[in-house]
Amino acid sequence: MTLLSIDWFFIIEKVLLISGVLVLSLVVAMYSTWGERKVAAWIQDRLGPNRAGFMGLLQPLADGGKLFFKEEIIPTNANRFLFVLGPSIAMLVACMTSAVIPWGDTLVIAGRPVSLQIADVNIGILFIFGVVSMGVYGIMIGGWASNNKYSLLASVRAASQIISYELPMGLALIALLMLTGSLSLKDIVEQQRHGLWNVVYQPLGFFIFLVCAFAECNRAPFDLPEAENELNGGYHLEYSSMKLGFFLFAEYINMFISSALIATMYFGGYAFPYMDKLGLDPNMVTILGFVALFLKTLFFIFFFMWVRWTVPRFRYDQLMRLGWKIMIPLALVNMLITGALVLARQH
Amino acid sequence: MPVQYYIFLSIALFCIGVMGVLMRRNAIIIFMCIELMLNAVNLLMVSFSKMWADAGRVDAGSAQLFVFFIMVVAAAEVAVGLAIITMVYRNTHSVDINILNRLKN
Amino acid sequence: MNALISTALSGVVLMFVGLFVRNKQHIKFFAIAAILIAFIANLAQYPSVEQGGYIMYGMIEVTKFGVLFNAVALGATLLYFLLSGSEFEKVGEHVADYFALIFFILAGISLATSFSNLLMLFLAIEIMSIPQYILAGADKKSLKSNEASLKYFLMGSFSTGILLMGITLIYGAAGTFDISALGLGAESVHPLALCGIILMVFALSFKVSAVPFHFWTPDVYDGSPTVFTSFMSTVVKAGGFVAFLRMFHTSFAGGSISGHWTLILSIITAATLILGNFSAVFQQSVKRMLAYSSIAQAGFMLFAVVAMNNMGTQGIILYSAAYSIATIGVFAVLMKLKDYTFEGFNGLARKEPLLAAAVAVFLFSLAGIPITAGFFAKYFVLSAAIEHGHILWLVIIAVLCAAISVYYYFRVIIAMYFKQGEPEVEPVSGGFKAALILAVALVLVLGLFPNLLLCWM
Amino acid sequence: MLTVLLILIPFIAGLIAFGLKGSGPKVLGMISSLATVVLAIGSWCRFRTAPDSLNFVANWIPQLGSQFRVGLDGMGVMLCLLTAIASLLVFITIYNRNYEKANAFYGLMLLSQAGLTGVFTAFDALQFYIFWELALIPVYFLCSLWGGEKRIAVTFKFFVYTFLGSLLMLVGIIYIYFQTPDHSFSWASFTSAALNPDDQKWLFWLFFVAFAIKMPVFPFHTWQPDTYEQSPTPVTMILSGVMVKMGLFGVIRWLLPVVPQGAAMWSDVAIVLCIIGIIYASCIAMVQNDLKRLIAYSSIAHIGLMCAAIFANNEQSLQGVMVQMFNHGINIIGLWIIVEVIQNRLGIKNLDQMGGMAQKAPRMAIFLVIISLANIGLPLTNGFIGEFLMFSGLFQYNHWFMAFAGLGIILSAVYTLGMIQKVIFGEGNELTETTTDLRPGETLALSLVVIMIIVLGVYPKPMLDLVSGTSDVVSKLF
Amino acid sequence: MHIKLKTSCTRRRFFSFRLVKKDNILNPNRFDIWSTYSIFAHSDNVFIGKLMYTETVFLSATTTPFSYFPIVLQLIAALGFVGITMLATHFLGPKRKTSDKLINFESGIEQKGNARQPVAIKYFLTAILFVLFDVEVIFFYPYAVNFRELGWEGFTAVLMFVGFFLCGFIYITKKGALKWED
Repeated sequence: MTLLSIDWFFIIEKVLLISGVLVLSLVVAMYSTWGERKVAAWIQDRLGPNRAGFMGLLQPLADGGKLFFKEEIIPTNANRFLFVLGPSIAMLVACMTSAVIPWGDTLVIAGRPVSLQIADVNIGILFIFGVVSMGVYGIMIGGWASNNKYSLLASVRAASQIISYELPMGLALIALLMLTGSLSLKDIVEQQRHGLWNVVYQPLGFFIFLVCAFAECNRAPFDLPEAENELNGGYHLEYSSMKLGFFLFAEYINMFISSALIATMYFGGYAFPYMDKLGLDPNMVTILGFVALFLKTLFFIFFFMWVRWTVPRFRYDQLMRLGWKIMIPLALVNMLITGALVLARQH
Repeated sequence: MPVQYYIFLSIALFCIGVMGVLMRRNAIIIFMCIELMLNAVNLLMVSFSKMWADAGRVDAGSAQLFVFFIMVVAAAEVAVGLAIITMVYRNTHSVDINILNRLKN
Repeated sequence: MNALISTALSGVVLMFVGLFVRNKQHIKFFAIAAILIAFIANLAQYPSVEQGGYIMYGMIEVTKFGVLFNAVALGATLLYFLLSGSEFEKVGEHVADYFALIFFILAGISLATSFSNLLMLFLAIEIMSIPQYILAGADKKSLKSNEASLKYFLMGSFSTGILLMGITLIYGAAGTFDISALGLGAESVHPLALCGIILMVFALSFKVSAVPFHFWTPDVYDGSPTVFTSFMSTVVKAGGFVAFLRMFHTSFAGGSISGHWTLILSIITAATLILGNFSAVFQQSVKRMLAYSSIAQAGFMLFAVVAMNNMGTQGIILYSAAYSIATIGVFAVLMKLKDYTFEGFNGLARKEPLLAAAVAVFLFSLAGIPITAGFFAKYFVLSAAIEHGHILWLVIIAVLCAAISVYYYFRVIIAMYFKQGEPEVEPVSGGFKAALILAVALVLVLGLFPNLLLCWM
Repeated sequence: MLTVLLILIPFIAGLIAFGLKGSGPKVLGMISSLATVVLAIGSWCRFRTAPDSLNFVANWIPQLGSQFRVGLDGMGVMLCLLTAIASLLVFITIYNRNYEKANAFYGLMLLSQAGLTGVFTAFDALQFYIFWELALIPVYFLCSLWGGEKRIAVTFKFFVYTFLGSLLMLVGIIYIYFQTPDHSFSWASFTSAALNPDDQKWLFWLFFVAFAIKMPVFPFHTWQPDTYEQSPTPVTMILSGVMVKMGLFGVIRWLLPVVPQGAAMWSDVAIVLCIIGIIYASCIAMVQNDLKRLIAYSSIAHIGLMCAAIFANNEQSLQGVMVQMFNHGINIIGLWIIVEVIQNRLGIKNLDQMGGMAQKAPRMAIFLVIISLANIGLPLTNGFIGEFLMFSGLFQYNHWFMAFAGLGIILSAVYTLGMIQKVIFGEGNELTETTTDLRPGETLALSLVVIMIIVLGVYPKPMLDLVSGTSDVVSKLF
Repeated sequence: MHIKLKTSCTRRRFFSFRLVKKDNILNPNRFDIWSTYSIFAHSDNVFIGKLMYTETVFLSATTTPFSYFPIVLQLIAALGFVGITMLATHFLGPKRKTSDKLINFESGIEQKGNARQPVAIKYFLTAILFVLFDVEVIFFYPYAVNFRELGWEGFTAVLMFVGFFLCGFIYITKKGALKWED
């Protein structure tokens, strides 16, 4: 299996897929900002952006373009290298997570099976877990490099929060792993395709994962690190132009990926009811599957926003108590109950 | 890839770690070098595990378990070590181990 | 096995005792009760191993030797608690936690006496080491304590790295972690294993502070709170030796290569003896002197490892008992004094005859004067080396060093008995005196009838 | 059992003495030493009728093949008697002195007596070693607590010297132990161990150094004059009267029979060392101004002669040495008693400041003369027979050695007579004017010494008979 | 310090990949899939012993290093995207720097002291506890993969482990390590 005897079609196929996924994530992220404002407006009974383009649809493009042309400011006291490194890592991590998510089943193009998953590795969940936990570097480095008290405080908060919620998240995933026996996301989806969605077996696990996902993405009600009124905007206080954009984008991409992940792990991913009984062309099923996954993901993105404008922000001590004293024991209990039930069923 | 590559890589990492421990003066960096040594060992352990598994040893998995234990112990050391370094820092406002020689006698 | 379980559980229990019991005296009683239970539980296992040991899950081998050594370690700790248990309060707030950490160390020691797998060796060494890093730094305000802790930690984890590399290389050569199946005593040894063994020797020497890997010892022992130095330099060090001994005896015994190891180890031993003794001579503080003397005593215990025979195995048990009891006793009295220098002992015999007499007996024991346990301890390790046959030069060095050791041990006796002075001594309780007399009695009884301990072997 | 009692009585008395107050320790010490003298004489009688009944064996450390094995042969009986008499004499002499912390003083004295008896009765090598060390500890404390100004450094040197020596011996003992056929420490096993000559070559030195330090033989003697000088005189009596005999005893009991080939190989070297020591010590003694040091050096010279005679390798010289061990002990104790008296009266040790004491203390002067002559080895005193036998033995071995050793006798006469002259004759000074004669206790002790000197000088046969058995056994094994 | 902590935990995850293995052949029956995950054959030993001394297959052919190749491609793509964007924004934006603009923003008031001061020990404690508990959590991963084979016996062992886990947890809680409101 050397690189010389490589299948070039495979490379091209993967390159196209990667570009597709990256563009998709960016577009979704961009329009999430628009969505966010629209949802907020809707919930608060106002209009939201409506000037740039139809229903303000060009607003994200304008925002993005503006970021490019803003002045790049690096404070004199900051560590220049780390200052640039911070947002880069945040963005990089956000872009890497999508690699193991199965966006759909296999397409057959010109007799060639083309998987809609960039890489089907047997440790998919762990990969995501690993990459996501790198994300804290971006925040930490960015906050520290700014040499600003607010930034530093925010980044320390963020780091504490993220690592605290990683524990219950990991435990919730262990319960899932006990059920599926596989860490490959593809397998997990395939199992759900032929059976019930995992949320049925793992309601508690789903809930824990969902809460943790909120905390991991620094989304309200856990958006302490960027609490505007106490921290002047948090760890990206000193940032401007596209570096600020990266931090913001990364957050939205993370939200997108988290939603996709929740959909994949607990809601069947690209599977939808009766998909194997419709008698459609396999390619058609695959495309429908992708659409199904996308819709589920959009729903969760909406859910993220919905919560943001519904639930007030937690206090930091409440946040930590929830994470350590409620989520961790809950996740442990969930794991043990899952294990016991699976064993009981086996015998 | 032949296992020798892994051995050489690990030994190289290990030696970098050892040199770091012996030459650096910053307690945190020394500590990171120690971690590097442990990780070099982990890598080597896993490669040996693979090597013996290929050679047909049925219990080659034990080396991978060993790696788990090394990680656990490393974590415990991280916890204790960082606490100690913090304590020293709070008292001396420095993590330079040369400061320790001042404390002698 | 019982010792392992009971000490580990006791550790956990004491952690929680600290949460719920406020009175520090009560915590001490809890600890003493726990160690008594562990001691009895350990002895209860003796009948089952009397005829021969057994291996559990390929990880732990319960042997007579292990049970006996655990008994010594637990007994010495019991004595330590009785003598110095109330000193814990002076170190800091977290008395129960200190006790708990000591129990965890004991769990590590009992693992070190019974491992049959390199994984367990590694764990044993780490379980023994990590709590020590904390104990060394327990006096958080003292810069010396901080220094000791940091130094010990850095050096300790460095040696852990080396130990692990050694284990890994041996695994690479042998394909197993089972110490009895390593086959390192065979005619030809894989070069990887050779490197591995050397690294392991280095790392273990580090843990038992053998020269040239001893440099951390004096500073650490000097800087740590005295009450913990007392424990670290005795029971824990002996535990390290047992790990060393077990590893070497099981894996290398009877092999044709043992000649090479004997040479390397002999050189280490000789260096340890010479350096430990000569450095101890020049110390002004008794605490520091004891630190160096612990290096010197380590040299004697290394004999047992070098000799690799039955005599050595018995010797290490007796040596551990004799050395631990005596050193714990000296430290216990030392802690009652304000001044840790030799001058601080001036005239102690007049002011506190009992304390002085006890210290004198302990120092006799450390110096190896007959009718104290220390004599037979030295006798056994020297016998082991002489029986081995090829290291007589080492034996001669050892006795020369033993004569030097008299010099610094007797400095304390001279100060106590032959010099005038008004030492500042804290008032000692009746319980303390009783425990001290118990320790003296133990030293003397073991010195007269060492077979009381060895008949169990 | 008799033998065990010889050890146990002083041991228990010593322990009890620590707890007594006032004159209790004194009385106890007297009683105990009297009892041991009686017992020692009793064991002498027993030895003539049923020697085997003096042996006692009990289990001690069976795993090691070590037993509590005590016994007495002729030499043992003689030395036990010497020990008992020596401590009796010491206690009589110092009965009127009041020592600070008398309980500890008497306790330690008695303990050292127990240790010494233990050494002389041990027939198990490990036990021998243990008693060897144990005899040292009380003496060390005695010297350091009640000694002169420089006592701490000096006695410490003494301790480290002897301790080092004995550790070397321990190595030798353990080595031989592994060579014994039955892995036992008993004397019988040791003498029957098949040691090859190469081993004996170095084993000899391990033992010899230990014994040589104790005796002391040149060049291991440097601790001795200082220690004798700094120690309180009662302790010096024990040291020079009994303790140095441990070295000689060790050579006869444990060195010659156990490593005979080694001893044969090195005997010339040993004798040369001894002779150097004799001449060297005598020369120093001649120019010595300090009374205690003078006697100390004379002791080195005498011991050197005895040691040389041991290595002369024949029955006659051995017999001579053993007799001389006893007699030298008696004589030197006598000398020390007089030194003690002088020091007690004058408070000085410097010979130049003395003189004319014959007028003020005539009894003391007479005793001094008799004892000194005995020390030189004048016929009809006890010193003669031993020296005669030793010289004839040495003569048989090598004329030249005999000639050089004979020089020692002449020199000994020179400095001893010089000392007598300086102490009791000549002009008195204001210091010696104040002196008083012997007190009853001192007179009693010195009379006992002189009686023994004369009786044994005139009729040495019982002594010779007593030790002939031992010398026979040893010279055959050798 | 946080940075260091994160290194150790991330590294751990990457390494733990190697233990977990699965058979990539899909089986339509999900309950049968489970049986194909037998990494460790059955044996009579107890938990740890079982893990250590039973037959194990590692890194089976279905997952080769090559499976990770697309991830490398994606990494290159992401790096390219980030790098180009960073460069572009560097050159595109205007540059009108003044010293006031380049000092740190502290709500408009004058800057006081250095920002890089030690933060509350609580954060540090959280990080340490995270490391410890996360490491305990990684022990569940191999167990979760194999727990069917280990059966109830393994389950009791894990219950014990969880028991100790909880002991530690209760201990730190009682010690007030997680008390933020003070």
